[in-house]
Formats: sequence, structure tokens, C-alpha cells
Amino acid sequence: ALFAGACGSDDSDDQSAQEPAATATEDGGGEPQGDTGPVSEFFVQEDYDTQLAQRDIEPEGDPATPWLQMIEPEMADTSEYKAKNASGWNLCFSNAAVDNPWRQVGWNTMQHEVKLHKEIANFKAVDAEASDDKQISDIEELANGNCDALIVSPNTTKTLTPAVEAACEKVPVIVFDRGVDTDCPVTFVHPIGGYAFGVDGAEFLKENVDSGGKILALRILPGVDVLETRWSGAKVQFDDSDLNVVGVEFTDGDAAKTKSIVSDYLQREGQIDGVWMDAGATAVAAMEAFEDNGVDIPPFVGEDQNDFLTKWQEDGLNAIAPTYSNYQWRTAVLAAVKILKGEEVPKEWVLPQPAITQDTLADYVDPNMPPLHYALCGCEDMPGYPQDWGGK
Amino acid sequence: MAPLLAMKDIRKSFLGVEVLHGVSLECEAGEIHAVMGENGAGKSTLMKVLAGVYSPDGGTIELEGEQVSFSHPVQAQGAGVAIIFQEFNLLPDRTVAENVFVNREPTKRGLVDIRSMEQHTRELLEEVGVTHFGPRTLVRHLSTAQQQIVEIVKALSLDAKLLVLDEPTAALAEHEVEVLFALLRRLRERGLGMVYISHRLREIFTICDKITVLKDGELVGTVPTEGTDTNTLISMMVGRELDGYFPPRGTAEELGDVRLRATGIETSMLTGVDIEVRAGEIVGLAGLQGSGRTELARALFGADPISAGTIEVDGKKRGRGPRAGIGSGMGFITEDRKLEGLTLAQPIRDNVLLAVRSLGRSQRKRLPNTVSVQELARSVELKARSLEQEARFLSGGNQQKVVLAKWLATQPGVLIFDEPTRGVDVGAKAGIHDLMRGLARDGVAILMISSEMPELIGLADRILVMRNGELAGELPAGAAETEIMKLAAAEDHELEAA
Amino acid sequence: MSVSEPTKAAGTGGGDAPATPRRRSAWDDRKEAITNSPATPVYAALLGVFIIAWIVVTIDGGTFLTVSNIVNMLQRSVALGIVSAGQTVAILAGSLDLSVAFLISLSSLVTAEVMDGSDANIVPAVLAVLALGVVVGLGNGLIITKLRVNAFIATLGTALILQGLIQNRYDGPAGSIGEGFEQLGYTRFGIIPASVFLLVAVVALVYFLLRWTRFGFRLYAVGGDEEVSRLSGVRTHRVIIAAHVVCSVCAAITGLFLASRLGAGTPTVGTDGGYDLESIAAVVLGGTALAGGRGGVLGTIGGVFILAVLDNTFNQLEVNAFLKDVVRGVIIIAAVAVYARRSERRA
Amino acid sequence: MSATTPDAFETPVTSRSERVRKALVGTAPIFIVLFILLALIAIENPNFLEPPGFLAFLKRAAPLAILAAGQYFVIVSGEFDLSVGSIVTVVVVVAARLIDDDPSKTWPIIALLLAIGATVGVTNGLITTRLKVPSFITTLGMLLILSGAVFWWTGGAPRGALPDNFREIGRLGIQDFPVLEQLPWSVVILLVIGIGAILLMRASFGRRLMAVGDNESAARLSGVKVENMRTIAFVLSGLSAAVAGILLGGFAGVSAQVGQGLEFQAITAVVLGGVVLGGGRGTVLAAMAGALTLEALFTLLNLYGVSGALEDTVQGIIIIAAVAFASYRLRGAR
Ligand SMILES: Nc1ncnc2c1ncn2[C@@H]1O[C@H](COP(=O)(O)OP(=O)(O)OP(=O)(O)O)[C@@H](O)[C@H]1O
Ligand SMILES: Nc1ncnc2c1ncn2[C@@H]1O[C@H](COP(=O)(O)OP(=O)(O)OP(=O)(O)O)[C@@H](O)[C@H]1O
Ligand SMILES: [Mg+2]
Ligand SMILES: [Mg+2]
Repeated sequence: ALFAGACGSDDSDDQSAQEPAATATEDGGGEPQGDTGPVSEFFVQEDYDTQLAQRDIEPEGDPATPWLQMIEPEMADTSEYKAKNASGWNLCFSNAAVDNPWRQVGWNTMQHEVKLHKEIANFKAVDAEASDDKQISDIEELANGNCDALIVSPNTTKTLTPAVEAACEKVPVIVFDRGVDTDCPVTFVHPIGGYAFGVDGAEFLKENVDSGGKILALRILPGVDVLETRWSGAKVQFDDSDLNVVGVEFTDGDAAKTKSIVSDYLQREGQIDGVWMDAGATAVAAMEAFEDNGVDIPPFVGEDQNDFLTKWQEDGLNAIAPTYSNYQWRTAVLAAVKILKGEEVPKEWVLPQPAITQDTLADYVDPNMPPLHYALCGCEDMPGYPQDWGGK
Repeated sequence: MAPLLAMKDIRKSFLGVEVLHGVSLECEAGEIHAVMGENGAGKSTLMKVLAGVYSPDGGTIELEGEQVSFSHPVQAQGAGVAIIFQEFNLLPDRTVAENVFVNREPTKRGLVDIRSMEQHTRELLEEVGVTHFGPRTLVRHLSTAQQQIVEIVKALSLDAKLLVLDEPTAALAEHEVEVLFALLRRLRERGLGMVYISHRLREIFTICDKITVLKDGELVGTVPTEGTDTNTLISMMVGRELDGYFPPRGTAEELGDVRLRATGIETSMLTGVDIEVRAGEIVGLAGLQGSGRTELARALFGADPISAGTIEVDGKKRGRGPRAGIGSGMGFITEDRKLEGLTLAQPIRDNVLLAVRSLGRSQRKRLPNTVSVQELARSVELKARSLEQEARFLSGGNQQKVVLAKWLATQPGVLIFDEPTRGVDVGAKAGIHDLMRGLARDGVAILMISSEMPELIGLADRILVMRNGELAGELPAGAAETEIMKLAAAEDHELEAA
Repeated sequence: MSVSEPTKAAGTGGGDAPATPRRRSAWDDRKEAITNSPATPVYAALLGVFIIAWIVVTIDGGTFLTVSNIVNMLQRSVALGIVSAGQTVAILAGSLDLSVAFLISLSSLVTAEVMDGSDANIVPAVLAVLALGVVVGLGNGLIITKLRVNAFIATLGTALILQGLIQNRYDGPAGSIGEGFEQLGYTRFGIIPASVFLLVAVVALVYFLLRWTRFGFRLYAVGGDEEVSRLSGVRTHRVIIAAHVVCSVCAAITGLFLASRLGAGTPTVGTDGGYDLESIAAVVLGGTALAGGRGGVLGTIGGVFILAVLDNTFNQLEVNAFLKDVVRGVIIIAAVAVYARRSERRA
Repeated sequence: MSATTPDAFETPVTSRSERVRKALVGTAPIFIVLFILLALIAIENPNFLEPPGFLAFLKRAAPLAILAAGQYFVIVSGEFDLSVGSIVTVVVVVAARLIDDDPSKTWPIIALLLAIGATVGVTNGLITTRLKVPSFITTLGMLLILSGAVFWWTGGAPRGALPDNFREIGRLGIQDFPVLEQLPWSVVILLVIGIGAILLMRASFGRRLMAVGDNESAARLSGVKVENMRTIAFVLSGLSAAVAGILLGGFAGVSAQVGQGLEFQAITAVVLGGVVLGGGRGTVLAAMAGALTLEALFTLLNLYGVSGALEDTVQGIIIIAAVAFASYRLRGAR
């Protein structure tokens, strides 16, 4: 989207996200209230409940290899997909894009995982460059090609569904990260999910920010389900809290813009007592905005991106890093291998999704890894680590 | 019955300068009516008024007794008046057929009927005897002469009652002219009325029935071709003391050494031109439209590359390109100041300084530091509110003076003027003439292209005449207009005869 | 007589006429039409790219010249092909349209919302989208001609306005399309995807507009020289406005198609595809002069196919998506440089 | 004044003041708009009037203003530069990867970054002027090439990090500066570049560049090296993009989106300043004022809490209106 950014500072707020900012400023903050507008169209109560429950369930499997763990798996037989020959497999992968650090780390890990499996003769990956239409064509092309199994990381849940359904007819399909509106894939690999992510952060702020405290919520962009669920989850928490959400803004994941927005709020509100983010990519930029305005950094919700963790540790901040387990990129490959071997896999492979807290911070932060590395890559044991991940 | 066309004391002025002071013209059906006069006499303007390109400031136009007034050429076409403008009016990237029928594409069941369009065009082309390009030829691939034919065919396709041709033969060779004439005669048989503008006397006598002469926007008179001879005609056109005053010529001892010497200049439009201009003299360059004067000027100045020949300034061979030309002390006042002379949106100051500023350090060395923009402006008698005024707000004459000042700023040794007073009113003309002579006195060598006979005769120390890209001959100061005309318009076989 | 002999004053021209006088036949005309067509070099280039791609992919052990692969390339060309066809018209008029990407997104949303999952609403949906196209096109055209705003700025402005409206109303995929309409995006007649026929239909229509209607002839005239056209009585403003309407309608149709493909409308489908600059690139790659007046829709489609072949090849070779952009950039510049030299030679 | 400079022809104060007056008249409209917007912001947010508040605004606007200045040179010479956004991205990403948090590398790499900007400019210029490719296409292609190349190199997203001494340039400033408390470096750089650009445009170079954009053939016949002038304009644009990139990288750190769409914002800003696409008209001061106006507009809409979406709509309408107004004035003048 060469042109998408062409259009000035597009805080692409939708009305629902905007109202609070307005109302909140009118009644000058102060008394506790947390109305953040109508419930998002993406909110599904039962998913919300399951995810919150799953946070407390002990995942099956060896904690040493979290990418193989699974929560409440209902195993499905896959013998029908068992490959004729024990090796020489063609594994195919339709990737939405490699346009952010999280995906870059994951994609890197995935390629290393593939190398670990001699059975996979060749691994054909196609990048859709974040275009739904292109990914649909890619999936068609791959499904009609000679793939033994097809891994899909959909660009958009709703719009990729038809293409994936079509592909299911031809090859065993493994979906991970964002989902699709169909259960035709053999397995759908994903961490607990967005609600849990959002709630982890919101709960942290509820505990660490005094009642009536002003919360600024920063989101990347609207319309992506994994992100929408994070916000709508947090929203539920905020709504029945006495925190005062003074604004919900979209940053497009652009650091400069994030920084500008935070400064604007600091000027407008005088102070911000807590920041919730639906992704940690621009967390550091947001923190800097506080520093540059000569204000202490309040309780902060980030993600397991290394620069955030490092800053957290060095400056001794009060923060939390919910995660969206990056090692799911490994799991997708592993699932494919199991399927082609005819071993059974869970219909829905739910991975653990730990939130990094003050206590566990030390285990995850690693000054030798690059700032944009993700702590939950699950790649530490792989050959080529850390150099291949840009570490020292 | 009423004549086909009757224009009654038409007036028209541009930017305050009146160029038509009440001109009348009548043309019967089945007659070829010549309109003659020097450059700037107002011929084209009169025709543009007729065609609805300009609306007249006064006067009336009647077609077959009906009073008409056109605000757009298309209305004129509708009324049966077709005009072939002096400047070509074609779309280079379109085919011949598309150009002929632009905006009048024939349709069948709502669709453009290319077949009939091309068929019709082909017929017309054959009618005028064209065999070497067809309806689908791109106009950009045609020579000027061929484009001329397309223009005529376009006019024919309008099956007009009145056809106006403004210097149609300017760019045509003799045999092409014959074809054209045959065609015009045929049209006359058909009862078409035609207004025919040309500088070529012989053509007029071969084909025209009546002749109307204009001078400085005034009607001199209309005479039948029979019983009129060349001399009467020329005296009608020129027959007045040459613009009154011209500055006294240079004397022999004022002549310095040769400052500009060109030998064997060849370009796509020029063949073997030799030319010499001495310090202190003004050499006039005469010729008809399309004879190649401008090409010569551009070649000398370095604006166009030359395929053969050498150009020396002050004895030194000059490098290629305008910069080298300017560096060696040349200046070029172009034919069209709006397109090639001025940066219209910039202040006078920047226009005046443009050339100096583009000089390299070394080249600037020879400039004394005394001249200021004001002094330059004063020396050319520029009339402007301030030096910060944008050039586009100046009158034609003053714009020309700005261009002049630009070149004076570079302290040139050789100046080439292409139509120095085109579009300049009589008063300003004299000023510019004085200036040119003054420069010559200061030892500048001047080459002056002009289509205005009085100017050439009155100002030039000697006159070179060009024809078809060659030098046709040289005439002494004050040569008679008839001689110049003869040389310029003489057809090849006449020369062989002579 | 031989008018073709270049007279001195005439200088250039006449050069390409045969030396010995002879009557020209209709065949000369046809030959001339072919050599003059700016599309000719494009298809030469396409052929070249195709063959190279074929060789490279085959060496790499992939399959290139298979029906399914070719069909896939066609499939991929549909969306870009339709927008570019429209963009061609705008550019031929000496204008250009930067607002297509957002119009596509908006159209996809309107389609999906009006259709709202039932084929019963196909007709209203299609009508609504076409109407949208007409309105936006009129807007662009009027701003450019009546307000005399440079086309670049005018359409950039419209783009922003559209983007605002979209983001103000939608925060994600919206609406859904009927089963039947989804067929447009997915069914195949034999091996040919239905959408390819849509592309063919649109291109044919535009080609027809340009080649057989008065509008087409005047479009070329205006793009070639607005002043001369005006003097010849062409209503230049109308032509430019009409050109933008055609362009926008094509963009709207692209939105329709993409909706059928995505099963819903999305606010980003247009920009993700980068259809604004991509379409302009395809048009110039197709030999149409950015200045207007020269070129045609066939060339454009050639350009689109060139891009499609590249895409496909890169996919097959699993070339990194970013390297792909590099190559595209180089190819676009190189192609236009070649065309520029070519037209210089012939001028 | 020596004979070797054209200033030998410059004239006394009288018309200097006239020139100044004209410049003011020419740039008046944009400054009025800018002033109104700033006033509105101040009303919404009083501490905008205090030095820190206003400096923060300038600091944020600096990169765009610098881009606008660079873009101005290209536009006034009659061309386009769509590649600046991608240059910014390249600069930030390259800096992050090459410096990779090693302060000692900062200055050499900054030199390299400027070199990159200049090189891209030269390339744009040569392709446009020598190969006769319309600059719209040249720079569009360059945009694809640059953004593609840099992420091909880093594998999709930025790597590495920017050390503090690099960040400072865009982030910090001269501490405890009288009155202002802190004078951001970016504001200093903006001022320097701004003044430099204005002087350059008033000097011989600027006047010739104007002439090129106004009437190419007249300029050529007057001995101006048209091709070189345009190429230099592209170089200036490339350099300013590099500087903007350094500032943006410093301001907010590494980010893949950093340069996205900046080319259109820069062109918009220049046009808002009343500079005419096609060349030959408008002042660099107005162009930079256009950038500030754009930035002020964003800030204001943010303060009003106007939905960011409608923000774009407003922006679109304003741009069209501005240009319509400009071309109306042009016609009116005729
Ligand atoms: N074959 C041609 N192709 C393109 N332009 C031509 C051609 N022949 C003549 N011209 C242009 O037509 C105009 C008239 O030709 P030219 O300049 O040679 O006549 P001239 O002797 O200068 O008379 P005038 O100065 O009255 O035009 C010039 O501008 C010339 O450049
Ligand atoms: N558009 C215009 N603006 C200003 N002055 C003009 C314009 N057109 C013509 N003139 C002036 O009007 C006068 C008559 O011009 P016109 O072209 O009618 O002369 P002409 O008789 O056709 O000369 P030629 O024989 O060179 O064609 C000239 O002084 C010319 O400079
Ligand atoms: Mg005339
Ligand atoms: Mg001439």
C-alpha cells in the first residue's frame, strides 16, 4: 500500500474508539468511569470466557518445549493424509507477509524448523505481500500444484475463508496465527488468543494504577481479528474497572506517530497513569514520549519484543509483556510433519501464551539479541542460534 | 445579388495596439481573391477575425447578404467558411484521416465509420493527387508540404463555400505549387470563393482574379488582376516613404574586421550557406516564410547542430551549443519571444540577468562591472512599473526590450536579430532601430532577419536574400523592394533562364 | 507529383515514403497502422519476458508452460487489468487518476453491503457500485476542468476524501456476497476462470470506446493537443470529464470483482494491491505516453501481462517479495526509457 | 561587488525592498492560514504558547518541512520527486543495521546516509534528463527499487538499533537554552536548511532554476545548462530526504513505516504553499510554510479529537481548495 500512508497522519479511529476520548475530555477525567463505547462487533462472549479459563489450565506436554504443548486438545485422526512415501515431501506455505519484526522472527524460525526435518524434500513458500487477492491466487496456485501439505497464515480471516475451503478439497491444510471461518483445515495452530492477551494487560493496569487513573490505549489498526479481540478483551476489563480510559488511538505501528500521539495526550491530559497497547512494536517509542516530556514512565503494557524488555529491565519500570507466542511458526511445521506421518493432531492446537512479568522478566530478556527480536521465538535450541536471528 | 463575403471596416487591436483600422473586403463566389501586404500588415488577423478566432472590435461580416458573427472557428465552418491558418493546426500523433475529420467523425449506427472516413479521405487525397501517403499515415511523419496538403484536404472535406488560404505555398516547392493551383482552379469551377494570401507576386498573377492590398492595417485598395502589373502592385504595398526615419547608416571607416564568419553551413534545412558579418555593420537577411532564415540563425548561434561547415567568432572557431556561442560573445534575439525569449513568470530583473548568470566564471571575466540592471533597462528605454514586475505583464514592445537587455548584459560582439520588431508598434520600432545602429557603432556585428521590407531596406548595410535554405544573392544597402522580392520569390527555372 | 520529396524548407518528414512513386494499397495502410501502433513493442517485450521466464523457470525445475500456470497468470491479471484499462483512458486524455485504489476498496465494501449475502441483490449492488464510479469520476473530472486543479493534486485529494469516508465507516471486512456472485471470482468455464471473461469484456469495451466511438477519437485529440482540439471545435472539458468517468467506473468494476473474490468488502483491498501506482505503471509499461494522446488499451494489457509473468516467475523461483519490487522498478524505468528513445527517433 | 558575479548587475536597496514586498505578497495566503491554525491550536491547548509546547510542534514538523524544501527545488524546476519517502525509509533502516547500537559508527554512517541521498538524487536526475523518462515514472520506479532493496537486504523488517548519540539529533537539543529551556537540534537544522534554501533561491542558481521551470527553451537559449540544473534539484531533494530520515530515525527510532507516504505529504505541502506544479512559480519559504500548515492541521484535528478518518477527508478538501484558489489567482492575474 504505497499510498495508504500517503494520507497524512491517519489515526484511523472508528467512531466507537473515538467517543471515549471525547466524553472523557468533557467530564475532565477525575471521577472513575471507564466507558469505552459500544462493544466491538468482534467480541464473542464464549470465546472470551474459554480463553480466560485456558490461561489457568496447565498445558499438556513438556514445558521445555512449549511449542509442542497443547491446551485441552481434542485429538483428531489424520491417517487419511498420511503421505505415501516416508520422505521426499513437498511442503507448501502461503504467507500473508513478512512485513513486521514479529513475522520476520517467526518466518526465520520456521525455515530453521523445516531444515530439521529430512522428510521435507522441498519447502515452497509464497509471500502475499499483505494483499488478500494475491494470497487467494497464491493458495489456488499452491493447492493446484504438487503440495503434500499446505500451511496457511491468512492475511484476513473473513476474506481468505473461501480460498482455504477450496484448498481443503485438494490438500491437508494447516492454518496458524489468524484463523479462517471454517473448520475444514486439519488443524488450526494458535496461542490462547487475543482476549487473553488483552486481559493480561488490562488486569495488570487495574492492579497497578490507582482508581480514576488515566489510561491511554494504543492500537495498531482496526479490522484485524487477532488485534480486535485483544482490544475488546481489554475493553471488557476497563469497562468494569474504575480506570478512566482517556483515549483509544491507532498508531499504524508507526513509531513516530505513536510518539506524537502520546505527547499530544500528555499535553492534553496533563498526565497519563497507564498505557495499554495491543502490540509491543512501538512500546519503546511510546515510553520515550514520556521521557522527552520529562515525565516518569507509568505502568506499561508492552510485548515480548527485546527492546521493550531491555528498557524495562534497565530502567526498572513497572510493566508487563503479554505475548502472542512467536513459536507457533515452529508448531505449524511440526503439525504438518505429524499429519504427513499420519500421527494425530489436535483439531485446534492451542499453544500456551505466558505473560512476562517482573518475576519472569530475567528469563526472557537477552541483551545479546537485537532490539526487534521476540523472546518467545522458541528458537534458542536451534542450530544457527543466535547469529541467524541477528544475535551476538 | 449580394457577394459571397462582405467584410465592412473591420477594426481589431491587441493590447491597445490597433492592427486593423477599419478594413473592408469583398469576395464573390467562383473567384480567387488575393490579399497582399507586408508582414504585419494585418492579413492573418483579418482572416482570423473572419474565421471567428478573434472577435472584431468593430465592423460587420456578411455571408451571401446574411450578417454573421462567429465566436468560434467551428461556427465559421458551419457557415461554410474554411480557413487554413498560417501556423499549422494538426495533431501530429493522429492519422491523416483523423485529422481531416476531427470532431466531425462520420458515424454509422452511432459508431465512427472509419471505413468511410478513410475512404473519403483517400478520395480527397487522390483528388489533390497525393499518392505517397494515405489516410492512415501519422501526420508527424509528413513533411511541412505534405501537412499543408492535409490542411487543404481538411478544408475541402468541409465542402466550404468560402476557402481562406493564408500563405499556403510558403513551404511548398514549385511543382507542389502547380498541383495546388490546379486544385484551386478546379474548386473555382465548382463556384467556391477563395481568399488567397501570399507574398509571391508571380503566384498572385497566375491564379488570382482580384487583389486587395493592405498596409499597416489600412485598406489600400482592391484591383482586378488584368491591367495591373508587378510595379503598380508593389508600389501599392510599399508606396510610402519608408516608415519615415531610419538612423543614418554606418560609414565605410566604421566597418571593422570580420567578427562572424560562417562557411558551408549544412543542416536538415540549409545547404552550403557562407556568411560574413563585420564589426559595425548590420547585415539584413531577407526571404519568404520557410526560406530558412530562422534555421540559419539558430545554426549560427548554436541552438541547432550543424552537419557541416565552420563558424568563427572574432577569428576563433566556436564550440557547440548556445553556451559556447554566448561565451564567444554571441547573442540571439529569437523570432518568438514568448516561446524562446522570456521566462514570463519571472521578474524583469531575472530575465535580464539570465544569460549573464549562466556564464562560466572565466567567461564572465570580460564583463566590466559598471552596468546595472537599471542602466540596461534605461539604455533600451524599457517602460515598466518596476524591475520586479513579471515579464508577462509587459507589452510586446517592452518584452522585446527585456530580451534585448538580456543580451546587452553579456556585452556581445555578435548579435542575431530574428524579426526584431515583430508585434512591436511603430513608435517602439524606431527605438529598437536606433538601438541596433548604436550597437553597430560600438563595434557589434549584427545579423538581422526581417520580413518587413522597410526595415531591411532602411536599416541594413547590405541585404542577403535566402530561398529554400540557400543564399539566393546579396543586394547593396537601400536596394529596391522589387529586387529583393524577385530574388526571394524567384522560381528555379526563372534563375536558369537568367 | 511526389509530395513526399522533402523540400528544403520542409526539412524532416517524408523520409519513410517509398522512393519510387507507386499507388499505395490498403495493405500499406495496414502495415503502417501496425508499425505506428505503440502496442507493437510492448508485445515484443512481453514475448521476450515470457520466453526468458519460461527458460529460467524450467531450468529451476519448475513448470511454466502448463495450462494451469498460464490460467493462474491470467487470473492474477484480472484486477490490475481492469483498473489499468480505465487508467489508460484517463492518461490518454492527458490526465491521470490516483484515487482508484480507494475507490476500489469502497466499491468492494458497497458491493458486499448492498448484496448482504443474497444473490437477489446482485442487480442493485452492481448498479450502486457503477453509480458510485460515475459520481467519483464526475467529481475528478469537474475538479480538474472547472476548478483547473492539476490532475495529480485533484485525484490525490479525492483519494484522501475517499479514504476518510472509508475509514470513518468501516474498521474491517464488511458485508458479504451471495453464493452465486462468488462464482464470478471462483468458477471456471472449462479451464478459463469466469473473471478472465470479465477482464476480456472490460478491455473489449474500452478498446471499442477508443477505437469506434467519437469519444475515443476526441479523447486522443484532446490528449494530443488540447488547444488544437479546441480550435477544431472539440468540447475538451466534456472529453476529460468523460475520460475520468470511464476510469472510475473501471475501478468500481474492479471493486465488484474483488468483492466476489474475497467474499466480502474490505477497506484495504485497493491500497494493499497498490492499484493506484501499479495501474499507472502498467499503462506506461504498455507504451502509453504519460503526457497523453498516444497509446492504447491493448498496450496496457500487454503491460499488465508482463507484470503478471514477472510475478508468476518470481513466485515459482520463490524470489523474495522485496527483490521483486526492485526488478519491477528497474523494468518500468527501462521500458519507458526505451519508448522515449523510440519516439524521439521517429519524431 | 566584483565583475565576475552577476551581482554586478544587482541594484540598490529601493527595489530590494520591492522584492521583499513581493515575496511577502506571494507567500501571504499560506502564512495567514498557518497563523489561524496555530491560533486555534493555542486556544485548545494554552501551553502551546509556551516555548516548549511550540518547539515540540516545530520539532515534529521539522522533517516534513525539510522534505518540502527539497521537493520544492524539484517541483519549481518542473519535475516531480516521488522517491523521497522511500529514501527516508532507506536512511533509517540502513542506519539501524550498519550502526547497530555502536555510537562510534554514528558519524561515519551519517556521512554515508547523506551520500546515499545524493546518489539517489543524481540517478533520478540523470534518468529524467538524459534518458528522457518522465520524472513521475523515474521516481516512482526509484521508490519501488529503494523500498524493495532495503527490505530485501534486511529480510522484511528493520534490524539493529540506533545508538543514543544518533537518536539525540532528532530527539534532544541544546539543553537549558535561555528562555526556551531546550532548543531541539531538529529545529536548529530546520532553520539552517530553511535559510540556506532561501538564500540559494535568491542567488544566481535559484533564479536559473526558476527560469528552467518557467521556460525551458528560453533558459537553454540563454546558456543555462537545463539538464544539470534539474539534476542538481533532484540531488538537493535527495539530500533533504536523507536529513529528514536522520531526524525521523532520531525522533522515534527504527520503524519500517517511517517513510511511508511522505512523498505525497511533501508534494501536498509544497502545493499548499502555492507552488505551481509544472514549475517556475512559488517560493521555498511558502513551501516550508505549507509543511508547517499541514502539520498544524493534523495537530489541531487531533486536539479536536476529530476522527482521524475524517481528518483525511478534511485534508483532501483543503488541498483541492488550495490549488483551485492558486490557479484562480493565476488566471485572475492574466
Ligand atoms: N520541415 C519543418 N519541420 C518543422 N518545422 C519547420 C519545418 N520547416 C519550417 N519549419 C518551421 O516553420 C517556421 C518557418 O520556417 P522558417 O523559420 O525556416 O522560415 P523563416 O525563413 O524563418 O521565415 P519566418 O521567419 O517568417 O518564419 C520556422 O519556425 C521553422 O522552424
Ligand atoms: N495575438 C497577437 N497579439 C499581439 N499582436 C498581434 C497578435 N497577432 C498579430 N499581432 C500583430 O498584429 C499585426 C498584424 O499581424 P498579422 O499576423 O495579421 O500580419 P500579417 O499580415 O499576417 O503578416 P505576415 O505576412 O507575416 O503573416 C502585427 O503587428 C502583429 O505583430
Ligand atoms: Mg500572416
Ligand atoms: Mg523565422
